[in-house]
Amino acid sequence: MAVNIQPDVQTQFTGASIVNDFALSVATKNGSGSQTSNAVIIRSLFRMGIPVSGKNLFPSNIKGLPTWYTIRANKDGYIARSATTEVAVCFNQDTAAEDIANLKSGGVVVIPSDWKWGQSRADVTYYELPVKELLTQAQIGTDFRERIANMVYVGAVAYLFGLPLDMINRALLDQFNNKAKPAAMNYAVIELAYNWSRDNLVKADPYKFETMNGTAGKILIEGNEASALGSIFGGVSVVAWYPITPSTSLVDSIMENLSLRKDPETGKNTIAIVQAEDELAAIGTIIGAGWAGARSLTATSGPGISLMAEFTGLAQFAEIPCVIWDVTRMGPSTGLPTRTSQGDLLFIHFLSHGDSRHPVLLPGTVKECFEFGWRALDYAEQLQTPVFVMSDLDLGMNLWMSDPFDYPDQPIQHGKVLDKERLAQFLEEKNEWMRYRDYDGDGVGYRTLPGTDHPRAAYFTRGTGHNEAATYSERSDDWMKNLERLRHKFETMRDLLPHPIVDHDPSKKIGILSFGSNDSAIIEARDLMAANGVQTNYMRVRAVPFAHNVREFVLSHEHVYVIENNFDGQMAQLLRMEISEDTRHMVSLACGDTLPMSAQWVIDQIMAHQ
Amino acid sequence: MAVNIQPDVQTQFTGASIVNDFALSVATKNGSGSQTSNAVIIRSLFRMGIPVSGKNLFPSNIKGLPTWYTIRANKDGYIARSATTEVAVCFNQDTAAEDIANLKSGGVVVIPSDWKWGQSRADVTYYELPVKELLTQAQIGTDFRERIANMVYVGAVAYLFGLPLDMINRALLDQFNNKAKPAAMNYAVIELAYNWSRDNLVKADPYKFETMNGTAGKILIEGNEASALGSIFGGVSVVAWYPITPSTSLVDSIMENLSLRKDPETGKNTIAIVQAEDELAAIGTIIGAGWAGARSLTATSGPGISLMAEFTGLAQFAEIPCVIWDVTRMGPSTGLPTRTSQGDLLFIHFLSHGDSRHPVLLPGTVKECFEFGWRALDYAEQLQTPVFVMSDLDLGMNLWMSDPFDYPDQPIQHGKVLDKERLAQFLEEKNEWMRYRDYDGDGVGYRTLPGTDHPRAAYFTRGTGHNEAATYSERSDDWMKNLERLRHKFETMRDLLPHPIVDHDPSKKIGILSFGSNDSAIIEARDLMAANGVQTNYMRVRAVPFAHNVREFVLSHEHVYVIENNFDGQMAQLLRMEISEDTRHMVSLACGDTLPMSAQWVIDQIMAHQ
Amino acid sequence: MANAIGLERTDYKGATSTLCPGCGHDSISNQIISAAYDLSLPMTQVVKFSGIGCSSKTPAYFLKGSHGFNTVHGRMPSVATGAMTANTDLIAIAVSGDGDTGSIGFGQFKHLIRRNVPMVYIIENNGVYGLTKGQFSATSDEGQELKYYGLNELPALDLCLEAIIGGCTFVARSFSGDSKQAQTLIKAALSHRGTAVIDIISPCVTFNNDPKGNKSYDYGKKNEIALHQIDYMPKGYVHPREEITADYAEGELIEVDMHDGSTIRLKKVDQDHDPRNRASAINTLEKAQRENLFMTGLIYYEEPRPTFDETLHLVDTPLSHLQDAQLRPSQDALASLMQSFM
Amino acid sequence: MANAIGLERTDYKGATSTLCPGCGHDSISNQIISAAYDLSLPMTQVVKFSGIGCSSKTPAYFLKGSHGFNTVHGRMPSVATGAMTANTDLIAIAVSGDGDTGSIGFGQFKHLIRRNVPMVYIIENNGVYGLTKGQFSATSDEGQELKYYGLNELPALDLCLEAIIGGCTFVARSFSGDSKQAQTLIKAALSHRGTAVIDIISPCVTFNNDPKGNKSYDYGKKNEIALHQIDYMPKGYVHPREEITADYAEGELIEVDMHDGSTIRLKKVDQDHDPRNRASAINTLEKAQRENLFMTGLIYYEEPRPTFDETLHLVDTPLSHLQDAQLRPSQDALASLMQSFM
Ligand SMILES: Cc1ncc(C[n+]2csc(CCOP(=O)(O)OP(=O)(O)O)c2C)c(N)n1
Ligand SMILES: Cc1ncc(C[n+]2csc(CCOP(=O)(O)OP(=O)(O)O)c2C)c(N)n1
Ligand code: SF4
Ligand code: SF4
Ligand SMILES: [Mg+2]
Ligand SMILES: [Mg+2]
Repeated sequence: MAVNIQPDVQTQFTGASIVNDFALSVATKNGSGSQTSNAVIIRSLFRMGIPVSGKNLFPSNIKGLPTWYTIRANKDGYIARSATTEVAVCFNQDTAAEDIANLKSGGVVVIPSDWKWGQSRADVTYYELPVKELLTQAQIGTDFRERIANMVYVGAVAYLFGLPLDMINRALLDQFNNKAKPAAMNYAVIELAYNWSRDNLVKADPYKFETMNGTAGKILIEGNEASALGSIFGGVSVVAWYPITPSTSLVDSIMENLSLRKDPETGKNTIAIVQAEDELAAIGTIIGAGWAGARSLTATSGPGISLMAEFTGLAQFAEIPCVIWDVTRMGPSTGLPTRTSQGDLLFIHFLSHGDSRHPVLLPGTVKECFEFGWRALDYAEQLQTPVFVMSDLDLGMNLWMSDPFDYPDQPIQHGKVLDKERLAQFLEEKNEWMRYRDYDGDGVGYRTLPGTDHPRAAYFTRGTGHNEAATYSERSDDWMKNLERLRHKFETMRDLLPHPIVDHDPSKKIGILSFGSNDSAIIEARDLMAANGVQTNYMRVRAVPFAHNVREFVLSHEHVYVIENNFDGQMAQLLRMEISEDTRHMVSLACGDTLPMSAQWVIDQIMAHQ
Repeated sequence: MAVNIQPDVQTQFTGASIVNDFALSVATKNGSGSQTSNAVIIRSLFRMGIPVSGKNLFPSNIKGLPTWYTIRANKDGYIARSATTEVAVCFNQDTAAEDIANLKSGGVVVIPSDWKWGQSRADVTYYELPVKELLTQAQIGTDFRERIANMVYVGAVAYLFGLPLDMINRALLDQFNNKAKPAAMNYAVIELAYNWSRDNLVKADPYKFETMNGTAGKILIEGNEASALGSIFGGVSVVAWYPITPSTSLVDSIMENLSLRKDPETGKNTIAIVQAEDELAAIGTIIGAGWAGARSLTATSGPGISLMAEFTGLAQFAEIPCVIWDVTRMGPSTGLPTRTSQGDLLFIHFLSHGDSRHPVLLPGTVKECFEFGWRALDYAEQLQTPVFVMSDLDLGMNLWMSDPFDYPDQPIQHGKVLDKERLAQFLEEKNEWMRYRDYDGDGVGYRTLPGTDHPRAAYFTRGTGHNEAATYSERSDDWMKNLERLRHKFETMRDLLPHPIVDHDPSKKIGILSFGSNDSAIIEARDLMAANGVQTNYMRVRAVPFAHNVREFVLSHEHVYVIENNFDGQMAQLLRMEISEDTRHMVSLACGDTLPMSAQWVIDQIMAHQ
Repeated sequence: MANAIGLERTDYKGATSTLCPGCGHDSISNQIISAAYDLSLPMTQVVKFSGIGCSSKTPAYFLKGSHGFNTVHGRMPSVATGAMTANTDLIAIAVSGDGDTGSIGFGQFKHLIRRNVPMVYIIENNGVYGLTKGQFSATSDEGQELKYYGLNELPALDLCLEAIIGGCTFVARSFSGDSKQAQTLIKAALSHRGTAVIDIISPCVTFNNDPKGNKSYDYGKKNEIALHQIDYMPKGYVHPREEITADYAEGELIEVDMHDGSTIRLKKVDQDHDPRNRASAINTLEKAQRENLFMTGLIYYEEPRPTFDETLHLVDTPLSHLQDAQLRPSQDALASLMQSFM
Repeated sequence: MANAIGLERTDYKGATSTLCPGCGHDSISNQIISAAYDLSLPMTQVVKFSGIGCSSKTPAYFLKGSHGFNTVHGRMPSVATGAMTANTDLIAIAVSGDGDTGSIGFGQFKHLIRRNVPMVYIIENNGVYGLTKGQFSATSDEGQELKYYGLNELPALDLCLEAIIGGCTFVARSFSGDSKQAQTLIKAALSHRGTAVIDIISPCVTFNNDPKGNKSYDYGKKNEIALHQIDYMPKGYVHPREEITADYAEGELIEVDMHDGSTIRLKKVDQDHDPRNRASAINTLEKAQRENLFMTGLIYYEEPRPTFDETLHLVDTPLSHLQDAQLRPSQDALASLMQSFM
């Protein structure tokens, strides 16, 4: 931990200061390079030991449209989106007026001095920065100006709220992975702005950052990178994808971390990354790969999922392992590609025509993104079926604080694969081998891989009706038998897949049921409600089909609130489908406002029904 | 009505005869031309005034695999598949043994004399026909032999069970649409076989056809042709499709009936029929057409529906009218293309990612295929959304007896379209026009068509976020407002779409809820159960989202049986989703055995639970 | 200055672009605007189509007076096919990207051409996926390197060659930096009956503008080889053609008469190329590919073959405007039908 | 008689066909069986792929000792791409139809070729959708009439031309009625490194066999023009080549050395055609199209370019057979990673 070299700020502020508990929102133009400056701020706070989270609200465009980056510092470790903003850094003139209007009373505005932003509010503090002048002083060339202008607010923020310059310098170096020159150039501007602020600004607000010990041993990472690492440690060997926001960075970080999977001698890859021509081809490729014995995955989002419907049915019915990551965004249709939602749940569970159902894993934290990353590949081979993992834009593309990830606690699971020797032995013992016969009573058969050098290894794979011996059949009895086995396999999933995380004290009457990235908002909301005497239990479902205790949880409360971030309340619909008892005490609270869920929303909704 | 010129059959049969109440199943090889002979039999029966139905069980191949055609004659007018077969015409040696084994005790076998069919049964009557000899006698050339061999059983059946030859002759002429030559050639063989039977066979079974008055004023038609006609009378103007069983014959009969929609002078078409390169292109084409002002439809089945998922979301979200007929077949995946199922219900209702839901019409009779054929096109324009109509292979490809179809009772509905004049007037009155504003409180806006010659007619259509003015927007409030309107539109559907057919007597404790082609089996089952003192109410749902009385029906019974022909009980799942009250009294009875539903199955299932 | 139908050039504009400053796509929007203005296109008769991508966003940025449809990624051709079948009076301008057309949309692109749906199909080709931040597309050049995504080891599709082989009767290539040529080709394409494909190299200044890359602005500026100097003369353009042609030696000047009465005049620069000759068109493109030459201009033109709607034998009134009486057969028709099923 | 690995020809058969008696597809299955038997292919190393259609059913009817995958309609190429990436030791034989490849699957077909996935891709081309009872496909000839579906007014795709333009390095056309040629081409294709496309005209006797139609058996028998007489000589085939070649005048005999050591020998019949010349290959096909000639044989051959798996720079062990130690990085690796996020 670095020491706080914060100079004493000259202040005219008298009231109690608010330390490490506010949200700072930076408004800029997309493509202006503000990621760097924001990353520098958030990393410095993290290094100061202050629990932080960053929410990036960016447009579906490459340059010029409004974008907001909200950094929340919270001493108690709450990392959900904060419903209020205390400090607004207004570096986008187009939105300045609205940004200021949305500011919490008593808040702070940091803004270039030469801007008009309409009505000024009496209840907020303004700090105006001479951006142009400072850049001229720093002799920044025109082509760098736009990007580096952002460093001006870094300097000002550092001074005003207490970010040690050495921290910032370290964070800068990380950002430019230790390239001294660009780091120095940027630092010069930060320092300039810092000094100017010190000499010209009078602190008139209560907000302060102070070094604390809230991040020791923690990591800061985006969900998509966690998923990528989980997949890499899960032994993925074929990745086929077609770019689509917000899933692209998942595959990107598999590429970025490919060194983990290069042969030390030859430097060659143990992962094939195939950029397909579209999502039909992407899933077709991983199905072919899974069939041939690779551990395969694709990552996509809504529109891509829609295009994968037919192939998903083939993989389920022909029983081929593969993993599909759906990093969800706001739909229907192309919708809002850069806004978050949990709106694909029902669709992926029932994906494809004709009585199709699929397992869906629901990671709620970056740690689970990693864990489900490797587990999904195991489940796929154990169940011989496509396994979906539903993350979302908020979880996948934002920075989250987390404990470090645990190394897989079990060896890689390949499920029931008969290689040459095992097949010989199997035939020895059973005097037969039928691809689609349920020998173990779990609904899962034994498969051979193409290329297995045994005269009886071959079987024919098809999406058409077949009997246990994998021969084509249109017989009603063969069909029924096969579908009954598949249903049995579906039941097997309830025990195998990750069970819910439950906090259940029978004495409490209110149950909250949710899943995925809403976790942080709910944790915070529960604490606040508890502080106000409203005690709640909490079950976070982590997979569909549901484990058996889900039903119990719903039925054992006077009030159950099913909290999700989509429009139709899809989790609640799935629950009703499975629970035939009276569920009028179960209220669907579906947000779907395009933003990550906030604790405030959860509290308001629940209180409105209590 | 023709008179029965049946000669008195010499018989050794003593017991009471069974008249117009048995099923005759003809087993042949696919592609052997038995359609003609079977059609001749069924049409003759129909003309005799005997209520009939025909179920064609054919393989997914063109020539050589086993196929069965079951003709059920039933004096009481029951036209569902009969669970038992009384008369087996075994003209496929590959299946003869099994066909005989499956025969009801006391049944009849009609079979070529020179065949081996394994164990002969003591409890059935065999009539052996010297097929080869008769064909030689009739001097049939080798290339016609296979087809015409089928006429031998027609002749025998005519004699044995009493089909007047003149009826058969008329039916033959219809089949060869009055081409005398082929008709004569076939008739010769029929007569030969008839006479041979008369001279050589001794009637030893109780089964007889007798002229009655059960079909006066009725028609005999396949569901797909009814759907095609409904669409033609509904004013469809653009049809885009990609061939797939069992939907192909729907588009085929639009082509066959195109004369109804040719310009009398020029002979040119008012319907464009576009064979697309796949189902993505097919739905893309009807969306473009619907957007531009045509009345458009596509017809497909499971795999095609899966491929239409992405485009369906676009049409729903951009609010474009089009109609999608899903003539369902057995899935998952390619499944059994020539077997029936109702397995796409859940999938099409929730088709596409991100909170998508769609109206689904559920015709239960050929009459409704016609009616929903034209109504669907109206609904699509009234609701400005894709409307699904879910038929199935049994309803679509089998012959059904029905009352003649009623001419549409209302003019064509185009919904809210502003042409040049109406737009001017609208602007006049409202001083504005916003494409996606809910002016009437029904969730449906007003649209203009491209090409409208008014300076303010243009708007931009997109699948991305937009505000009421159809401008691109990423604002949370715009998004929410739009989705709330769409949800409101969804509620509007409950009243607009066809309401259930209900037979509800509050004194009865058992309710049956079903949909689609199961109707005939349920009608028959109810009568039989009633005859045995088990009184039932019946609601046949005809659209999703449900009308408001569906809930009531479910809740107002002690026992509710949801009867459907799929594997997962999808209708029951949909009902549970909507009903939060205790539904443990609601039992899902899902068949999914690849065959049309029989009354016997319904009875067995219900009784097992009573 | 107002055009023949009394509209200013600004009337043909659309919403302000949200693309990156300097994006080649914005120039193309301007060229479309100018062409439409010069031709006095009635905007209410025009429809704009696109898929998804930066390029596909542009229809919102031109011809605000026209209906537009920003469809789904790669499947716009089918939507356009439906619309142009429903209303054959419409004039269609479609904009797509190299990913939208060459990757996900390749099948639909080829089938659109096979059907010869009447429309101008512009590919704003930057050899990269712009909107998803710079992945390679099917037209990225083999051996090309990108900062983030590294080396492309797959061969590039030549969309012009694909169009010709697929049966397209109007195939051109241009460069967003060559306004005059692009504009002229767009006008000519609008005069064509059938699918007219223009593959316009349109640099992505953010992700693929390294001067070393064949799709960069600098590369285009330096290496463009115009196959000819092209002029478009609207219908009724007056002056004795002979006179002009007289000045030119054999093969120096080619005049192509479009079905709408307009004429395209091609003056030889230094390449010998007759766009009316299929073999030479193919060879020109093959040569360009082999020798890595950036050749632009009207590459192939063929007497229009039947358009898709013609093969459907439709009534003259657009289907979208049929009277209900034409849409619904009579009561008697139904009655006699029912008879036939009895 | 047993082949080099001790198998009889019957060992290479599959289940009994359920196709119509006389279907061209069945002949092709037999030709595949013969080729595999002659080459002594180890069946356990072979994988069979297909889409959906009568043609796509056939992999069940040959090489019962090989794994087979009957995928979905038109999207088999992507499945094959995945499998051949997962296990580069496999030998792939894919069978598709003209609808499966030319209509619904056209995009995937072109992208498979662009990637050069090593496999033999056979199109059993009957110009019709057999399994759905006789609709036109994208290779149905313009002007062709069918009993039920009437007249086809759209131009036919030439899948060989499409393959060449798409970058395919082995492109052939044959006729199911020409067993010897088809067999030889299949052997040659199996010796090729990269995607080898063989477009085999294979009459649908049930829906498209009217002698007037270009895809009918009679038409093929009457009109097939072999571009050359073709022979396949397996690796290590012995006799002094010079001697033979000596007998032939310049251009009368072309010998193509395949990368596996085998040789294809083309004896001139009456056409002048060098499959190693891209321009001439294209012109030959264009000519065939123009003059409606049914030319068969090895149309185009090019020195193999890198196969798809090569562009992925994979370890030598097939990915499907990696040890868990190669699949999962070490505990330390994770630990130091975690450090970097602190
Ligand atoms: C089905 C689907 N998959 C992926 C995407 C994500 N996506 C949007 S645009 C695009 C590529 C655009 O590239 P191009 O067509 O070349 O247009 P450009 O942005 O380069 O102009 C992709 C992959 C999508 N919108 N829909
Ligand atoms: C997604 C989808 N659409 C449609 C079908 C129906 N279908 C099965 S085979 C086929 C066409 C087959 O034609 P082709 O590929 O030429 O094979 P052939 O039967 O002629 O050998 C079609 C349309 C399907 N199985 N899947
Ligand atoms: S990213 Fe590239 S293509 Fe997209 S707008 Fe920017 S410059 Fe244009
Ligand atoms: S329908 Fe045609 S393609 Fe299919 S099996 Fe019969 S002959 Fe062959
Ligand atoms: Mg691009
Ligand atoms: Mg075919």
